[in-house]
Amino acid sequence: MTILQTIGFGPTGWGGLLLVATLMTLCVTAVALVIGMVLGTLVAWAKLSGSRIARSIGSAYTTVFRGVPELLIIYLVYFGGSSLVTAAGAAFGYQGFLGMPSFVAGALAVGIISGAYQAEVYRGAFLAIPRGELEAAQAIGMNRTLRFRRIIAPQVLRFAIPGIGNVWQLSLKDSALVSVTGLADLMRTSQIAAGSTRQHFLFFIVGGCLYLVLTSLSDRVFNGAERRANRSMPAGIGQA
Amino acid sequence: APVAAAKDWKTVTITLEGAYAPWNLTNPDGTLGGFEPELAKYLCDHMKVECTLVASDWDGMIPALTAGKYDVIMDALSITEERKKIIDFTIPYAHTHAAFATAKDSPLANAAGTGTVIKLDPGATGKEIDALKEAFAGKTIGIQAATVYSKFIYDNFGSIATVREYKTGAERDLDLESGRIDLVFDDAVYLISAFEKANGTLGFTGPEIGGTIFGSGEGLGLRQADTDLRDMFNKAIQSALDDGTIKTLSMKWFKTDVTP
Amino acid sequence: MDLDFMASTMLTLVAALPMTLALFSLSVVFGGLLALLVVWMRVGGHPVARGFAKGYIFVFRGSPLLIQMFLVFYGLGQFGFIRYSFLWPALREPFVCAVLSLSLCTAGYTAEIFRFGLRSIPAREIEAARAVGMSGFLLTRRILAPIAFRNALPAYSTEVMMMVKSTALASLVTVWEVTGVAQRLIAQTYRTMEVFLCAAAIYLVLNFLILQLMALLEYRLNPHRRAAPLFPAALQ
Amino acid sequence: MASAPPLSGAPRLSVRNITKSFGPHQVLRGISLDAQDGDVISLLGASGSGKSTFLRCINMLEIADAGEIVVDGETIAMTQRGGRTVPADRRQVDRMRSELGMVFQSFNLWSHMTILENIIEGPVHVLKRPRAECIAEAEALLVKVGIADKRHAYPAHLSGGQQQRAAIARSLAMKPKVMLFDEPTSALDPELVGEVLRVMRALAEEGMTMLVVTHEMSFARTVSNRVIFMKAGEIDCDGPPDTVFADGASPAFRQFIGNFGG
Amino acid sequence: MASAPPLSGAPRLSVRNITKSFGPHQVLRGISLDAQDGDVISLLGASGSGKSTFLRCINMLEIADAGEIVVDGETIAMTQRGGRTVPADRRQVDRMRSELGMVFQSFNLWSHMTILENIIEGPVHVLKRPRAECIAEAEALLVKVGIADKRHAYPAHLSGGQQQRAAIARSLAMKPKVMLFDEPTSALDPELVGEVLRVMRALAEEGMTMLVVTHEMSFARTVSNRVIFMKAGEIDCDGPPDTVFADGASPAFRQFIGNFGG
Ligand SMILES: Nc1ncnc2c1ncn2[C@@H]1O[C@H](COP(=O)(O)OP(=O)(O)OP(=O)(O)O)[C@@H](O)[C@H]1O
Ligand SMILES: Nc1ncnc2c1ncn2[C@@H]1O[C@H](COP(=O)(O)OP(=O)(O)OP(=O)(O)O)[C@@H](O)[C@H]1O
Ligand SMILES: [Mg+2]
Ligand SMILES: [Mg+2]
Repeated sequence: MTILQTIGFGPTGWGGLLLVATLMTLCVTAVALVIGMVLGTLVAWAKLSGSRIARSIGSAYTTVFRGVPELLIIYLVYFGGSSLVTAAGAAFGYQGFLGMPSFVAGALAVGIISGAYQAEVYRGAFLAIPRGELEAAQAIGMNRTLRFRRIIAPQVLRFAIPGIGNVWQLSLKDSALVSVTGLADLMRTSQIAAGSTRQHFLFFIVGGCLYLVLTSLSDRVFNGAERRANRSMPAGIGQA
Repeated sequence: APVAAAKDWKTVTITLEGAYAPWNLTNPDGTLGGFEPELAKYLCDHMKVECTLVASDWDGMIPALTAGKYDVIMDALSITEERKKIIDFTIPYAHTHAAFATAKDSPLANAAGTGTVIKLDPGATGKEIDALKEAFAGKTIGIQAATVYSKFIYDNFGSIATVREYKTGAERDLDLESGRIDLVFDDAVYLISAFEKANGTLGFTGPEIGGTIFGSGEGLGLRQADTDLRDMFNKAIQSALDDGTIKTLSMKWFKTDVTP
Repeated sequence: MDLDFMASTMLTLVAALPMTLALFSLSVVFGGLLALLVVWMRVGGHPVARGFAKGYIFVFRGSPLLIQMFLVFYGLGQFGFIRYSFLWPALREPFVCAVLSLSLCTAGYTAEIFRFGLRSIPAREIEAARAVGMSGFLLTRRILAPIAFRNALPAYSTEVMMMVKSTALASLVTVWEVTGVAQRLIAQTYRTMEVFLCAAAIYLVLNFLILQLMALLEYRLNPHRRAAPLFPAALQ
Repeated sequence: MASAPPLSGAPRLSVRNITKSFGPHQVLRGISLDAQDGDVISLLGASGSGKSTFLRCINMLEIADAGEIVVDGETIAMTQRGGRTVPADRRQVDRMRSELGMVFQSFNLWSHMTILENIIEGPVHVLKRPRAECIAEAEALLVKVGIADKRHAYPAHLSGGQQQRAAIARSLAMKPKVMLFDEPTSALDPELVGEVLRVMRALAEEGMTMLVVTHEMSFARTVSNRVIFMKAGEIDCDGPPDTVFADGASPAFRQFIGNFGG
Repeated sequence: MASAPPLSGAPRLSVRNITKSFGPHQVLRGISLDAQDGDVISLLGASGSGKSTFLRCINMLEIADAGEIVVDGETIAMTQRGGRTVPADRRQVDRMRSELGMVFQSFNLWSHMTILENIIEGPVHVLKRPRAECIAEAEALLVKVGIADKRHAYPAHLSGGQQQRAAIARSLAMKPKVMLFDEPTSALDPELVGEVLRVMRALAEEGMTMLVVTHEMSFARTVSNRVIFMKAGEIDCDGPPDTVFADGASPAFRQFIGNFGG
């Protein structure tokens, strides 16, 4: 069997499975990114707020979810969450395992982790906004929501785009760990193919290349966004 | 999990890794194949239950079993006392020998006893092993971590050779080819299939080692609460042993007989 | 929960901690140095160097470390010319390979982080430096690097925490650090959650300490961003 | 822009006994001031004497350590929280701020918006007025300050004087009752200074209250109806320009203006 | 600070026919200028007329589209690379810049360094002079501009005028042969303006060449020995103050100063 047949789309080729797995990885990461955006915004806001309690909660969140190995968090969300759902099912008389769907659990777990990273990105971006511009917003009587919506959010987004791109990369790879929930993502499918055919190098290289394809697509998106966001700024060094 | 004896088993979910050829593997179309899936089909037909085979990652298998996501693990699990504390096992459906392998052109090839089979009981050693110790002194031996073989290797060869533990057998075999290690020690059926991949450059050296020293073989893993399911499987396995099904499947997939 | 088991697990895992720390510290150092080189090529004027750096960052940031490590360790060994080269005695060693691939990977990320740090330097402050006649290495050493490092520090501390966790993959290449030992214990005992909780506790403590150190560094380096003035009458 | 007079002749803006320290350094040592409709008050003082800080305290960008601020007879309520003085009602502060315009010494234009967007931001989003109307007004203001051709440029691409004029236009677009100017002509050439002063004089005639930190003695003399000279965080002299600039003023003030014109 | 005169009476600084556009907008349309030792040249012009851009072109913070810059008889070599004009020899530019001091319109202090550190940065690291000596000189400069008490403060904690004075001290610490000042007194009160002008006059007497963008007509009139009025990117009139301020000057200039003093 030639290499092309092995990784192609024919009856003996793994192309189909790998393609589906790539899409799965993309979906998990995209959903996780959105979950992380919501959580990250809340946590960043807590960490920047004046309340000491909110600040400690925010710090605890970012410390724990960045500090603990991702695999354990996925375990906890998946099996912990499943126990909750199963218990709830039992309360309504359902016998047996209900569990969270693998996709939901995986995306939620990666999203929670991504939220911790995004919170730091947003916090850094907020601190990069020139103080004077915030004062100017206060001075014309913008209330907090308005200030957030009109002045802070657009600028935070501008400063945060490279950071979000970085988090996207991380999540893309964290999503490889959700295979413990039984989800056939790109990493696991490459490993299955490698284990089943004993062609480890071939499938690891193909898997790696598919990750790079995802990366280059997302790089394009983030670079475009960055260029758009920075058109009001004087050119600096190291501009893409 | 609260699932329990009261349940009458009509459907059973069996999980396996799907990447441990030839025990279990995945076909390019996504279906599962190999020794275990075919045996599972026989067992389920015999018990008249409907079985679903699900591939899952080894890392999540045990917690998923205890959480109730799957009912049975069928993934070449060796039965050991330590593991019995957490999950229950059926009677073994396979019992394989273990052996050393090395490159055919290595000076270590064809060590004393190559081609023979010896049987050892727990704790026992024999003069064959002493001969191997002499031959392998100062070499590097690769084993798969956390298998029943690691204790044997450490006990007998730990003091005279360098032992290197790998997460999977496949990676270890690559290192044998590249020359980072001199010998590997593993399940003989596994090694036979590895030899196929290596285009005949690898071969056994020294005797194949059987007997109860490596436990009582490979069984299905179940939750401890599901004794009824275990009994059902025990009966089915016994029947597969009795009617020669296991032997047939074994010859098909392993080219050797692994009947316990 | 079985306390005896947890205690003995903890002891086993802590015994593997030195290996984790060795992997971590070596790859942070080498990865950092490599990142400086890559970022220098990335923002420098030379088109070939810039292209190379872009490609480097793309590959090492874009693909999973697991695959990189596999290819570095098992892949290089497949080539005869490497096996017979002078590099082999070093590349033969799993530890060397583990540090090598961890460093290669983190350098990709760190280079990007440093580049963002450079990007966020106010253009006016660079102009002021140019106007006194600074350029090249002097400009980098006195103005660009200090400001960029300050800007990059929050993101860099995240990367350092990631490194601690990334060392977990080294067991793939037979370097048995904390996670590898934990997985081995699980395979022996099947007590997944207990063992992983112990491992997580170790990582959490380690990362907490690192984070505190980084936060202290950040605080020290940024007196100018703090609200209260730091010049009490005592200083004058 | 003449707006309804405050209740029963109360001053439009009244500041009572404000103090403020940064760490060990006391910048304001008890400053009080009443401004009526149409008052144009020049705030003079040496560099570092606390003028900017005073303006910033008035619209609460800095929270004064003690003292009271009263706008249109309404006292800004303060409260203690966590050992610090903070405004009791955020909404009251926001409302008050939208009535006080501020032109910053360092302009503080929003860098992610064009000049036109900077100007309509407040009217559209804070005052919730129709966008088209705001744009029309903004264009008129831009013509008035002479940078209509830069309406679609970003602040980073403007010269210093252009930024300053954009900042003035941004404040005026809010049609505030009181304007706080922090050196509104520092980056302008004489011709523009004249232009801006003319605009301010017109505003004064329409009854707007203005507090202007300035180093332009000619402005203090001719446009304002009151001059306050600050020295080391205190009011050193205070009165109509004729009186203050007359020889009767304090020795410190005489020294201050003595050097005028090098 | 009097330094060796340039070769054979060549001008200290000579700019020839500089042009510069930003996109479609031509900001400088061919400006030439010769400055001898001790020349104090005032650069006047409306906001947006290109004064800052001109100064920035002289020390190559902006690269002019065309034209030549000659310092001490040495032409800054330019070359074409990738379709853009760039300096041929970076080291030549660095050397030239360390001889040209620049005070920015927006100060541009390094925010992560204290004022003292800002001032000794150039002497210690560019000129490689002993640190102790530089500190002593910096302290003297700080006293001269009146912010000695702020030596350990960070720029963000200073008032506008204090920052401006720090920026002036930072440039002077390099002991340049030519100083380029971009509105060096815009944020200063009259007393300080007087102070700074006195410092500048002293420098002029010591033979330093100065190019000063300013809106202070009194400075242009009394300190400088030459006045250049820029209009829309061109030199409109150029000559000794007496001549230029006399009625004979161009109508544009008359209009420009006509409004002076509101
Ligand atoms: N955030 C701050 N932290 C510490 N000190 C500060 C801060 N802001 C201002 N100061 C100090 O308070 C004093 C008054 O500053 P302020 O900006 O009010 O002066 P000013 O009168 O506006 O001067 P200028 O005319 O130079 O703008 C100065 O000595 C300054 O150093
Ligand atoms: N980076 C830039 N991009 C685009 N246009 C610019 C840029 N910098 C300056 N300009 C434009 O060039 C013109 C001249 O600007 P410059 O800063 O030289 O003016 P100036 O004479 O210093 O004015 P001022 O007295 O207000 O400081 C202005 O119209 C400005 O909008
Ligand atoms: Mg001020
Ligand atoms: Mg200018």
